[in-house]
Amino acid sequence: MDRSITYKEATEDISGIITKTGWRYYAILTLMGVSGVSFLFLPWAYQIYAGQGVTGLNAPIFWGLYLVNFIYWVGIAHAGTLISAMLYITHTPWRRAIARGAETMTFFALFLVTLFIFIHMGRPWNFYWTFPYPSQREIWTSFVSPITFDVFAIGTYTTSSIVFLFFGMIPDIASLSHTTTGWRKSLYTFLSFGWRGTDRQWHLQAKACMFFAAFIMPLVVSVHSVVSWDFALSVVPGYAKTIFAPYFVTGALLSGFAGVLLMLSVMREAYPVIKKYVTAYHYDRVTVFVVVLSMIWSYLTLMEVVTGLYANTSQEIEHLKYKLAISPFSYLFALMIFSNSVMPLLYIFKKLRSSFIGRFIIPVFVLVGMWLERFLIVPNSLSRKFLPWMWHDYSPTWVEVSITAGAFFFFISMFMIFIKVFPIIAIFEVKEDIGIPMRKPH
Amino acid sequence: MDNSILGKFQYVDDLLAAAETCKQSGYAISIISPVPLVHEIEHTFGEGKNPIKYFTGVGAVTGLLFGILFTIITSLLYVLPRAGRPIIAIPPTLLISYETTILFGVLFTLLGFIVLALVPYFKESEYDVEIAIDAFGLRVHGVGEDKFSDIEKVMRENGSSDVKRIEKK
Amino acid sequence: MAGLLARIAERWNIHREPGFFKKLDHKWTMVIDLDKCNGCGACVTSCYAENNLPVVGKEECGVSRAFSWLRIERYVEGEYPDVKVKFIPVMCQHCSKAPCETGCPVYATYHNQDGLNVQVYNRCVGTFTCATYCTYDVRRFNWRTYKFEQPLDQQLNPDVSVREMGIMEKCTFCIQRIRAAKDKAKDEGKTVEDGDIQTACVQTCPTGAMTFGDLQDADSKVAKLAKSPRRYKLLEELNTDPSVIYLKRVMKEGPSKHG
Amino acid sequence: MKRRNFLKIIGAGGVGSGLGYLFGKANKPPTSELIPYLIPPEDIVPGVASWYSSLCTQCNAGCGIIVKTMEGRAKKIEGNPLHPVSKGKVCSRGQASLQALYNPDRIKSPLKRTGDRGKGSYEEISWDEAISILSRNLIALGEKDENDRLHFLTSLTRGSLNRLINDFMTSYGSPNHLQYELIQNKNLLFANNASMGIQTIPHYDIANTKYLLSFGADFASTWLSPVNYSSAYGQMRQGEDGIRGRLIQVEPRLSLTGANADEWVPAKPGTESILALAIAHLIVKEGHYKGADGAAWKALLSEYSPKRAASITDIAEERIHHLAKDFVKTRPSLAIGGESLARYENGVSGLVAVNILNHLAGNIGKKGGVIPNTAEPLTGKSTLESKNSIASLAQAASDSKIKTLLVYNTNPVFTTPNAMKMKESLQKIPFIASFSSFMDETTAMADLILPVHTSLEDWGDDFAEPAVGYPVATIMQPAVSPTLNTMGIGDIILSLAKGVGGKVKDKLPWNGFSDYLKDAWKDSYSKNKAMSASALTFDGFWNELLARGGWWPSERANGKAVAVSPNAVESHISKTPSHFEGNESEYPLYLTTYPHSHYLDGRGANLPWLQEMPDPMTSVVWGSWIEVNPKTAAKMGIKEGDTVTVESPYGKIKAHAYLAPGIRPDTVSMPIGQGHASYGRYAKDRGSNPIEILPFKKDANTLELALNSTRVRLSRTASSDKMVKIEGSTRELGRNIVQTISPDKFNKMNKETA
Amino acid sequence: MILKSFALYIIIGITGIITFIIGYSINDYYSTDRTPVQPIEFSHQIHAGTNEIPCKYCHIYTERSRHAGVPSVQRCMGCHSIIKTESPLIEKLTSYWETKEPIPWVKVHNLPDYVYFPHKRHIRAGLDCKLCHGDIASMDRVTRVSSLQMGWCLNCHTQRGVKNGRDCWTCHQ
Repeated sequence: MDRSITYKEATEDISGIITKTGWRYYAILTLMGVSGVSFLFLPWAYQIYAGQGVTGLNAPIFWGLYLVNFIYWVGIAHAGTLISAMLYITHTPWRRAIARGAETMTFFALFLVTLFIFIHMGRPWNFYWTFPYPSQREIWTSFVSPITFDVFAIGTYTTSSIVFLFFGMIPDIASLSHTTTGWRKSLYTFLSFGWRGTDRQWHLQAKACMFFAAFIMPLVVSVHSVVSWDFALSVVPGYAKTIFAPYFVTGALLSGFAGVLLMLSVMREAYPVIKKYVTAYHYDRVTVFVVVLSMIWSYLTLMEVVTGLYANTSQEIEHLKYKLAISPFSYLFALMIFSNSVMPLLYIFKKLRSSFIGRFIIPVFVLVGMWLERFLIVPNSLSRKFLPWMWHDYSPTWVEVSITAGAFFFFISMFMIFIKVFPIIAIFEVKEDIGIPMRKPH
Repeated sequence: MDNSILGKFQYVDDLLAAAETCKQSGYAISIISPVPLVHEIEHTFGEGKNPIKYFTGVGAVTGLLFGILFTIITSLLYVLPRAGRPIIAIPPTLLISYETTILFGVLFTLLGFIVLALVPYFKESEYDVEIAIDAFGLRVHGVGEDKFSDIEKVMRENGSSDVKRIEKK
Repeated sequence: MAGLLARIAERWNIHREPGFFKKLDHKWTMVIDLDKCNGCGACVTSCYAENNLPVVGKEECGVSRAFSWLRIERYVEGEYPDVKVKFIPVMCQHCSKAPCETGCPVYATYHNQDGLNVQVYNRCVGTFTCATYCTYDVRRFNWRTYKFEQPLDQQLNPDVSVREMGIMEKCTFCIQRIRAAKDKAKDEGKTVEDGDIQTACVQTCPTGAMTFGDLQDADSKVAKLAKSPRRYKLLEELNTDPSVIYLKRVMKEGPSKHG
Repeated sequence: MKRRNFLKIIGAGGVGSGLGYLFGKANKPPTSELIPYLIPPEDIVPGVASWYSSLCTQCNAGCGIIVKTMEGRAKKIEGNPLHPVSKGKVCSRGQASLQALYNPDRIKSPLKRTGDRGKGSYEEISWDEAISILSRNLIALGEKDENDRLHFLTSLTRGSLNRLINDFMTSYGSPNHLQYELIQNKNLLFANNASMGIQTIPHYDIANTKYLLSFGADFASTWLSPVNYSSAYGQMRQGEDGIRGRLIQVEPRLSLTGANADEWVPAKPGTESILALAIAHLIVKEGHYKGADGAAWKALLSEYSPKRAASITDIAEERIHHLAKDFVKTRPSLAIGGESLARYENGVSGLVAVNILNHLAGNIGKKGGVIPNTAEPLTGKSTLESKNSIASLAQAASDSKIKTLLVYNTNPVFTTPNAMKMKESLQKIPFIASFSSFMDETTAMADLILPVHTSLEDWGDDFAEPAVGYPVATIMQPAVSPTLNTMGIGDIILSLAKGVGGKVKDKLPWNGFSDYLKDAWKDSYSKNKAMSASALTFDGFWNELLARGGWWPSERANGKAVAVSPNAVESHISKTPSHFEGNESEYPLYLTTYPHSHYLDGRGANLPWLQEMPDPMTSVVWGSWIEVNPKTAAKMGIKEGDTVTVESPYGKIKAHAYLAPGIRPDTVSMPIGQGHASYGRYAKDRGSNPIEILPFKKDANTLELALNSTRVRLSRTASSDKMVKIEGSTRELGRNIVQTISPDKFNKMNKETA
Repeated sequence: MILKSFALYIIIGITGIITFIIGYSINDYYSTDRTPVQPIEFSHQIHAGTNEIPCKYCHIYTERSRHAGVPSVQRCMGCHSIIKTESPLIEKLTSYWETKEPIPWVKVHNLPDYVYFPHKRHIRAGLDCKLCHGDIASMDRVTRVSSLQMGWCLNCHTQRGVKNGRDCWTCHQ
């Protein structure tokens, strides 16, 4: 971080992102918003009207792209909490400039996660039956079901993430309430809740933040393990793996970090002013994480295959055969390995870390690769269950593909709206990063 | 009647020096800053109290108990056996109560923060545009009419650029 | 206080019982003699007629959405001329430790005191978890609102719900027949006797390969058949403890030059 | 609070509650109505089922069924547990007859042709008009003294309906009543008569046999009386005595029965009779036959040495020895000859050979063997008497010797080869009237269509053939009142008799078929001692009859002794394998056809349940296929599901290849039943009909069509249509899904428990 | 001030939501047509009350079937071809009978299709019709007095200790 940046400059730079809006922004936002609606919500409405029959799901393959997207977005959500919570606890300085962006990703990713749960349901209008609430029917929810675990885990995760995100924004919002005018001022004043920036408030803020971080840390691990238990608690070959919890968590973090990298790179291109705050140093740090996670992931993937082979049961062998050779999508396995194991290794070269390849190409590969990982696990395992008579293939239909793509557009448009309302870089933390102005060296 | 003085500083060292002087004179002070000065203040004045941990603790315990009881009691309200498992199944209870512990812990912490740190300041409005950006403020509370110039002097001596008086009815 | 604690302890003990039931009212069981089954498929059609199963058409069948709750699987061994063909009817096995029951978050599938794996259509929200967990792939989903062409709808069995779109369903061991038999027995002041209940498939099976009854009733036909040394359960190694018992097919082992 | 704000809140409240109210209203299910009966039917309690015993007419086995009805609608069909043929069981086709009743494609009222013949333009007319059109036509024929130019073509009818039709035709003055079935048993009747001198199909006692040698008899799906034989099969396998009967299947294509056999003997198509005679040769040669005419048999069978047979049939010599030994040593044993044998060009001789086997092994008249029926059948006329065949009808039509054709319940346009030119022949008939429930291919040629009741709405009776060692009569009574503007076939004929007048009216004075039926049974009751002994009065007998669903003697008498003599069969046994059209170099593969286990000869193809039911051997639904051995397919580069052109010297059709290991590499096989050009929405334009490309070949004795009589060649082609099969994989991969136990262990186990 | 305006919007929003729920419930509970107008103003009060005709005289299938059975037009005419034939309501009935049309009664007690409620079992268990249908004999036009919701059924099943009364397949199949 360039220590010569003044506080004033930082404040103006970051609030400039919020307030200075060009026509290109509106054009892209409109495009994304319209695509989001027409690719995500219109097909979904059609699906609700016509039934799940419009998807490519069938008798043994009951879980397809929607579940893939569900896990995928849970994964994307993970980096945000990891960066803000774990790195907060360890007082890692470089988290400050990127934490807010990552948390925002978490928030919208979780929104999509919830959406995908409802999209994949047969009768989404009855979604509230999955929540435990008292009713005249006297019936609650079954707590042995991993889906109920999901409801609680993701409910907790979403709540905590929202709390953490908005809680962290209060000082910035308060400061913005002084520098802006019009509706923004009203909004910020309301949302700042009486933040004044006194020493007592800062003190309590730091303590509360530490508690939040401490609570959210285990959630990072627990949420994705719970999601992995949706699969691992069954007996389906390819699902019933003890390795799934760490495998999913690692994968989630990997995809999350890649998502953060890509998000930062795009933001930097869109708002060059951010380059001052997110520098090659940040890429350097984050990419190290990506390399480590990628290597752990590669190991776990290897173990997933090897344990299957080693089990040497017909079920496991046939499942692997299908996944690696027979399935109409088997070629994607090679692409997955290339994207997740090979591409991130390029980060070993320091020069590449903040080059164009490092900033854009590799993260895109990892994001695609991690999606493929889920795609190769979810429907493929169901294609080779216990009774060979019921072995069938799955191919997604246009509705599923469109909803999958629509989710990305929707995510981007939500994100674009967000950065125009709230500071995407935490102002006070950046200031902290610049250094507290002391007359004499401390 | 709370008459107070707000002095703005460019540098934290100056501010802390002024604050120390004022505090030694027996005034209640508060430091207003755009960035957290937790570490620096602690360095100067020693560690402050942290009442939020009680909220967190109560929240976590409540969450744990809620998780356990809720899971067990709702399964007993309409007994429907599943998959040969006991009606009161322990692993899910642990898992659900784990999640509710976190959920309640987070919510109670937030509540604590709101109650302790936000609500008391609702009516104060001395937060200043400059302080919001790059100035550090030192506010000295309960300054009598007569002592005003003394405090102002202390601040000016320590490098304050701007000192103003705030009166409240 | 002590009383309350005692009550809690009592409740605790009852509800920590694995499987919950000390004794089932009945243990409905089907025994299928694979040596008698000739794979003709009469049972499948019978099931369609009894349980209001929709006909989904060629396109849906082509993507494996055929609706049969009961299917006859055919396994082939060897190549010409040493071909061995084996048939096995597979329907919901009504597992005592059913994987599907764990999956459902809303209690739409659970185990009742007759040892049956219950599917409650009107409670189902369609999370597909049960079907994914099912090791026998016997669950069927209402992918669309299936229409019964007029006047084919006049054939619909009024004792069985017609399921709406978005609902999971499966073989119920013809619960409507079980209930009707219990109802009749109650009218006559008796309990259900062996042979009173025949599910649609059992009733129609031309070779008499299928038998249905209460395993807890020691004199019942199924109880006797279940003692056969030929008995086995499908995918027994998964420990789902099915209520359907198969009797092994009698067949020469190894290649059969002369059969 | 400011007034404006207050108003805002009030406004929000108002709008909110209004929306809530409307949303609630929109969400509410509509009120439903409660429609009472005007006059409550006596025997109907809403919500409680009533059962009617009746007869299944989906095939010719004559199974007794019971029909569950609720609120006057048929809901379910089950086998009549008292009935000796069905024994409380019923097959898929029987279940699906509900869908014939409630089929959306049924003809709803009488139709008169308006456009060109075969173009499908009809107008609805009233029954009075329809009957009068037909009777005017018949009167006009009579006036021109062309009474014998009237032909009546029906499916196999037995019992009172058959008598009624015969009465009608004889009194009208035409001898031309032809019963036609594609899946016929005339060859079997002829062979039995020629070899054993019995005129009915005997009871094949599969239940009690211990060694069943089946020559292409697919009794699990279609042969003669599948439900009865299936139940017998179950008993044979796991009967009370604990000894498991064995089943050996001789056929080129593994049928459903073959799939259940302990041993499959894939003889070359057309050579099964040679194999049977070779076994007979061995039995005589090795001295197992103890009869007085042993020498004559030896002479007759001398040229069927196993060695020669082995080269012809492609079955190893020692295997023939083995079969002969087992067949004669295992007691009781039974040989049966089924459809695939009967459908060769020399079908009769194959069936005769099977009878010879049974005779030589001493199986005739024994328990677990062939049991001739004890009494004469209850019905008068034997189906054997008819000298006509569908071929002669087509000939007569093309010679313009037919002026009026009445068709009931049969579909010759679909079930005859193109080479026979049935459709062209029908075009030459001036007037065709069809009595049919559905617009099948033949009905589509008709000038006048009189829709008939389905079996669940009509009266009738049937005398099961084959019986079960004693005669069985089944009564068909309406389970539901007619749903459409249709009439029973018997009622139509009786009102036609009134319309025609004269002798016909005198002969058939009844008002309705139910009266005719009742009188016919009154007649039987007075003549048959066993019947009159069973009830005091006819009314009592009749009520009992309707309640039980039919009549059969309570005790069984011993069968009469029959034997096969060498002289009788000499002229009927063939020395060479059956002939296949086309030369081997051009057409390398034999084509065998078989009735689909659900559609039979195509009549079941319009029932959606049957279309959706996977075929037992291939799991194909909603279409047809051609079975090819994987080795053959690999040679030709054909993959599963590929569309191939099947070309015989007489035409070509398209079909999807199904790679079945259970078929000889030199043979391909196709099911009959699909490929309808009309016949309702479920049947139309699905798959293809292999009969189209068959040659026009007849059995020399019975003039029946030979269906397994041509060679074909395959070539790959493109098609947008896809084969849909239910199966994923049929390989078990050592997962122990269908567990097995060896027969030895099984027998040992049985001994231990006994 | 700014705080206040935001608070106002929030209050307005919450008010909207709460009143929406209230409106919905009003519709659900109070505005539902529990007392629909029937095609003929048949009075149970006169028949079952004043004249003390037993329920099962007209609802003949009650003890035999799932359905209680709405009386056939013939059964109405059985009495009313003699009694009170000149009343305008009976003339309406007679016109239905003469045109051979059934009377389109409006269902008061309507259960969803997936609920199997056997009248027979409940009557044979000795339950009074009034328990669910209320005091029909005092109603001029029939009103639904019970909610007919699942909780209502369960409540009775639990209180009476019905064997397997809380098993789902008891009522849904």
